[in-house]
Amino acid sequence: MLDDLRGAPALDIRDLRAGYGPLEIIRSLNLTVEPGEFVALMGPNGAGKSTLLKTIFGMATITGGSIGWDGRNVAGMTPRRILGAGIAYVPQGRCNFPLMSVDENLDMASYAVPKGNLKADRDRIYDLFPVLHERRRQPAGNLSGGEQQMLEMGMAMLMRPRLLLIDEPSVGLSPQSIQKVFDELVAINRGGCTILLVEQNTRKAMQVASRVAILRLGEVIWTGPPAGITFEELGAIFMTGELPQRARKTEDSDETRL
Amino acid sequence: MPTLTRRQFAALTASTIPFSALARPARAQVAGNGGPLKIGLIVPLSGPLARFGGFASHGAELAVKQINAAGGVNGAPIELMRGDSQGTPVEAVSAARRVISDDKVQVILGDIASSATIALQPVVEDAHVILLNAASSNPDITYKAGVGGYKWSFRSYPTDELRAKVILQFGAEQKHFTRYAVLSVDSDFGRGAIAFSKKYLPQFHGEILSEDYYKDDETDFRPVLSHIKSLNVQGILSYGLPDATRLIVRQILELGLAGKVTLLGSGEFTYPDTIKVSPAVLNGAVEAAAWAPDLDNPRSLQFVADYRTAYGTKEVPNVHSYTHWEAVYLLAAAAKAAGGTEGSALRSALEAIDYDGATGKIRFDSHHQAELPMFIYEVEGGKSVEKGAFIAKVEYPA
Amino acid sequence: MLTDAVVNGITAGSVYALVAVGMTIIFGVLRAINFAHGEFYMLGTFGAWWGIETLDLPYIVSIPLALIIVAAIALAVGVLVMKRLIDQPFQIGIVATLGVSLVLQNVIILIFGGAYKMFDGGWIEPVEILGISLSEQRILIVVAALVIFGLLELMVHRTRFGKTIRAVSQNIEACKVVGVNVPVVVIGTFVLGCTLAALSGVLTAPVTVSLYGGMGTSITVKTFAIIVMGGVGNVSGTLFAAWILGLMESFVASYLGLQFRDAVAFTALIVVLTLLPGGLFSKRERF
Amino acid sequence: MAMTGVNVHGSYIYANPRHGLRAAGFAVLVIALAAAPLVAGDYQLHALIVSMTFLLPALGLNLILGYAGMLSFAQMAFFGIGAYSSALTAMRWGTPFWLNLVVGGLAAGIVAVPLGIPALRLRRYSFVMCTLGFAVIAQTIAKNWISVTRGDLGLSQVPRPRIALWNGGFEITSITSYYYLALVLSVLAVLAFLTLVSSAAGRYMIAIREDETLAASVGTPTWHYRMIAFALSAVFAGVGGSFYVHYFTVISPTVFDPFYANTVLVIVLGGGVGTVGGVVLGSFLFVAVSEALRIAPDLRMIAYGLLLIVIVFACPEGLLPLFIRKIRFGGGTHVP
Repeated sequence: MLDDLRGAPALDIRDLRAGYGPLEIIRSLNLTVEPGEFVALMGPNGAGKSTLLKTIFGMATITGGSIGWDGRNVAGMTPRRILGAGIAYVPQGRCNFPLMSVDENLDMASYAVPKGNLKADRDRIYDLFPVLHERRRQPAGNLSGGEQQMLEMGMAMLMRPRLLLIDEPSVGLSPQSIQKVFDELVAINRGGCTILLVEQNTRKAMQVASRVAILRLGEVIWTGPPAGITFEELGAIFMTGELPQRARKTEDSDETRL
Repeated sequence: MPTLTRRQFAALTASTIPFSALARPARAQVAGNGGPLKIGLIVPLSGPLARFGGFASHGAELAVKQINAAGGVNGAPIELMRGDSQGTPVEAVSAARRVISDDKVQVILGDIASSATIALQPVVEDAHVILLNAASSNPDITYKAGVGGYKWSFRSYPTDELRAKVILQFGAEQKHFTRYAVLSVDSDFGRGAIAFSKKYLPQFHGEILSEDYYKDDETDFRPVLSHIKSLNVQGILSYGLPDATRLIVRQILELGLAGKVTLLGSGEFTYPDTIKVSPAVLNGAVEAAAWAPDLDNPRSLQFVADYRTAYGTKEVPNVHSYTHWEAVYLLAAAAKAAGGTEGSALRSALEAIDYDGATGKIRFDSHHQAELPMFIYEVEGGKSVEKGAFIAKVEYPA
Repeated sequence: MLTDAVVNGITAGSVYALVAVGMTIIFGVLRAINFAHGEFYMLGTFGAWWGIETLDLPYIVSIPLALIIVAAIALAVGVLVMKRLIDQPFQIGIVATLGVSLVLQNVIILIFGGAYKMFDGGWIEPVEILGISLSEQRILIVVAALVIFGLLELMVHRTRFGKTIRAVSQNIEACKVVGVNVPVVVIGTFVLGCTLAALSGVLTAPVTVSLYGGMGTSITVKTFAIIVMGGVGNVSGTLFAAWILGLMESFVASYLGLQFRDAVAFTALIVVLTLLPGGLFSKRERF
Repeated sequence: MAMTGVNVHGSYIYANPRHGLRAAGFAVLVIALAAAPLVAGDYQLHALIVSMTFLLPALGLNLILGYAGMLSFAQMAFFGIGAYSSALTAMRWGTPFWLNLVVGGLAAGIVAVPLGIPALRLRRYSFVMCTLGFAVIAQTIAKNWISVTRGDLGLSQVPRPRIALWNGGFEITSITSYYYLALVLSVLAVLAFLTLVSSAAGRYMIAIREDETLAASVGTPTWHYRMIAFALSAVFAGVGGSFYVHYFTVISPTVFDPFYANTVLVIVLGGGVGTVGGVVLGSFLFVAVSEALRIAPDLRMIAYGLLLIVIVFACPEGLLPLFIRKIRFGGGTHVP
């Protein structure tokens, strides 16, 4: 269904500076993402991971640099135009319409980008997330955390994005829900959608991502495949901002925890 | 409530009141002491009372224009400075202080809201500036003026005690009413007039069966009128606001009370615009007014004509338009008599003035209260008919 | 007397309801108390009055004219002021709308003079229903309130615009995420809400007869009371809350005295809010 | 609903190093004000007195809104209660001014407690509604309790302030002496306010405002401190009302009209909520603006309304931050 989107151009962020009002959080950030990649953004609290997603989606103040997408600079565009350009965003925390039914929530998502017809759009999402179909008449606010997260991902998918920005999808979810959410993310990525993920659950993120980018103080300080870095090294980078001398370990050592 | 002593009443017919239009200043005199007459008009120009300030402002401005066109006073044009009181003591005092201090006015003309007027009294007292009030009804204003204390405060507006008594007397003697309901505005005017009415009710064998007061922006009188309907009263004593009167009239009509109850009191019941709302309801309505636009007096009729020329035929002057217009002429006459505008000379001239206004002689008593008549009008056959004028000398609490 | 009180309460409540429903949807999308709401009620009556007096239009034609004028003014206010209130703390909204209210009120005084005007139009002949005498205009108001509330319920739950209004009032961030054009919805809602207030003004003018610049002020406070009682953004809740307030006032005025009406109504309101902090009709506590 | 945007509160509650600067600014202002009668005329002095009269209820509102995070329209009801009780005491017993102030403040504070019990449980808009309703109820009582308040006639010729310990002393009559009385009162009020907000109670209030759930979870008795804030805000307003009534010598139920409540609201929100300097600045600025606009009586309120709109969008945190920023950063940015 999303196969036709393969070969979409890369996201190309250069010297980005951004934040909220006069407060600058992203300072000179560079990052390129190839089509079809699944990139996990990692870094300590306050590194600017969530702000980066917000900035790409046009919900923060940009003070410098560029965000290349589709061969044009989307920096400074409104979220609506960015959506139109094929980028969707699932923010952290509950981001749905709690007093509307699941059906209505999905309708809201398809209203904004009127491409298909409502019914077909909804069915597409219900195929993807059958659990939503069971609860389609219930207010979104009555759904479990995992169900709401899936609803929000479904709403984002309705926008037919080629790049999905998703912030902390596992927060507050049960282990089963987390597994389900990440399974769906992988499926979405396989369908051809590029994903930029912010995730505190480092283990999970490193399992699903094709590449990791580490942020510290508003800059990308290291990027590479998950296999290229250990948990200890991650922890050290979070603390000091420097990659320690390699004391190589087996990459899947389960006892290593952050 | 303060105790009030009896007043003497003298009923006159309107035709017996001697009228003579104020002689326009024929030629410029040598400017006297104190420079040109400067009047600070302090009335609500914004806020909920702006609807009355607008009338007052128009009246005073018209008088200034007319007097200046005829050569001014003592050879100089009158200057009018307006200040917005918003009907509150704070803003009234601020506005007054400004015109006193910056514009050096000799007279403050205002306010409409009694609480604002009362707050102005000590201010003008300290500044030795005259305060002429032509619209407030609180009895305290002149109880505490003149020999009562404030030497610089005057009021050229009849008191509500006279109004209340005259209405009851008319109701008893002409209409033989004994059963009344009260529906008055919730202000010192409405409540004060009813307090005075209660004092005179026994004398006229009347009783009040229900008592309601409405806020100045009230729009729904149906509940009260339904209640009144069930009480089978003859007259509704209403001392209220003209715009509320129209609502009351229309809602009386709605409730099928037309012709069953009669409005008595004050609220422009006999104005053509009000009668137009429903002649059926207003037939027999009795108004006690300090002035009315159809007052059969050449000076008054001329004023109404001039006013409508100046501000458009749709705007009928109200009582505030007239009193403020006349007050400016009164001040001009005082300035002329004083031969200037120096404060104490002006005050003495005002104390001694014997001025022919459109409604009668204006003379101030020892409390600086003008003795003014109250006119009774009744609606007969959809027309306002003058039934007489009443005048009284106010007796003050010791 | 009892039926009188009930009928009076319902008719008065219907007037409140029409004004309040506009404010409740505006409150829903902006979380701002529109202190200028009563001014749009006032502008409605002035628009119709102007049509009747200056253009010699019949009342029925002056109604749409007034609504168009008010919608245009509301659009200007919406673009210049209300749009900027999105995402602002609620205090900003209070000061801004107080400013709007001062400007509108005093511009009207400047243009037409402060003195009150008389409204000449409408159907004011009394008719008897169930032994109660009522003007045709008042019946029209009650009917209009019912029809408009029916339409609004449909709009809010069935139409795209209605759903976006609800969406904005539930979660502005989510609206941005799914690409709802929040400023357009806010301005649209504001224009709709103000036009409803104006409609109430135009329909009520024949029974309130007098109009003046400051006439909207007291409406705003009562309206505020109603939307808090009815639950924010709750359309049918607003109608019932308005009727309840109307009935409460009517009973106080009939049996206790007009001067106690506002105080008793507000006392009852405080009691209601204390017992049910989310209002009478909302599904859950929302503010 | 997610309310993004910059937190309007608390950005300018300064840490200790800046106390010196603030104290110096405060001292300069007081000295300048003390010298004002040398150059100002009666009218200007009167305008300053009005500013200082509104400063007290504004400080009270600042306490409940800026430090406890609740918007109250009851400020002017408390102002009126303070004015009435103080006027009645003075008229009946000829009490000295200081006692009238105490009576006014206490009366307002005492009334606030039973009102606060139901009201403070409510959340934002229901609370606003509740306080608005209270002002309406207070006005109705003032109008109908005729034996005490004289109803709509109001109380007039309220005694001027008598400065004495008990008997004798002297009466304030001239505008200059009123001015100094107002100045002394204002300085004392500001000092009392500063002491209060830097006390433990003040810190708890800020904690509650910033995050009520968190404050409650660490064991802060939130309701208790809200009640303190509410009652003290009433005391400030009551004392202000007491001064008001002895200056204007008249009080009527119109004191409960929205005009006064709106003025106080504009002062606090326009000057800078949650700051003392902002409220002081707001009091002077907004009275000054409203007086300056008297040059055009017809356009005055239109201009005032436009100004409110412009100011609130140009400096949503009030005017004080604008002033401070200019001083501290030379117009640069700041970190909230």
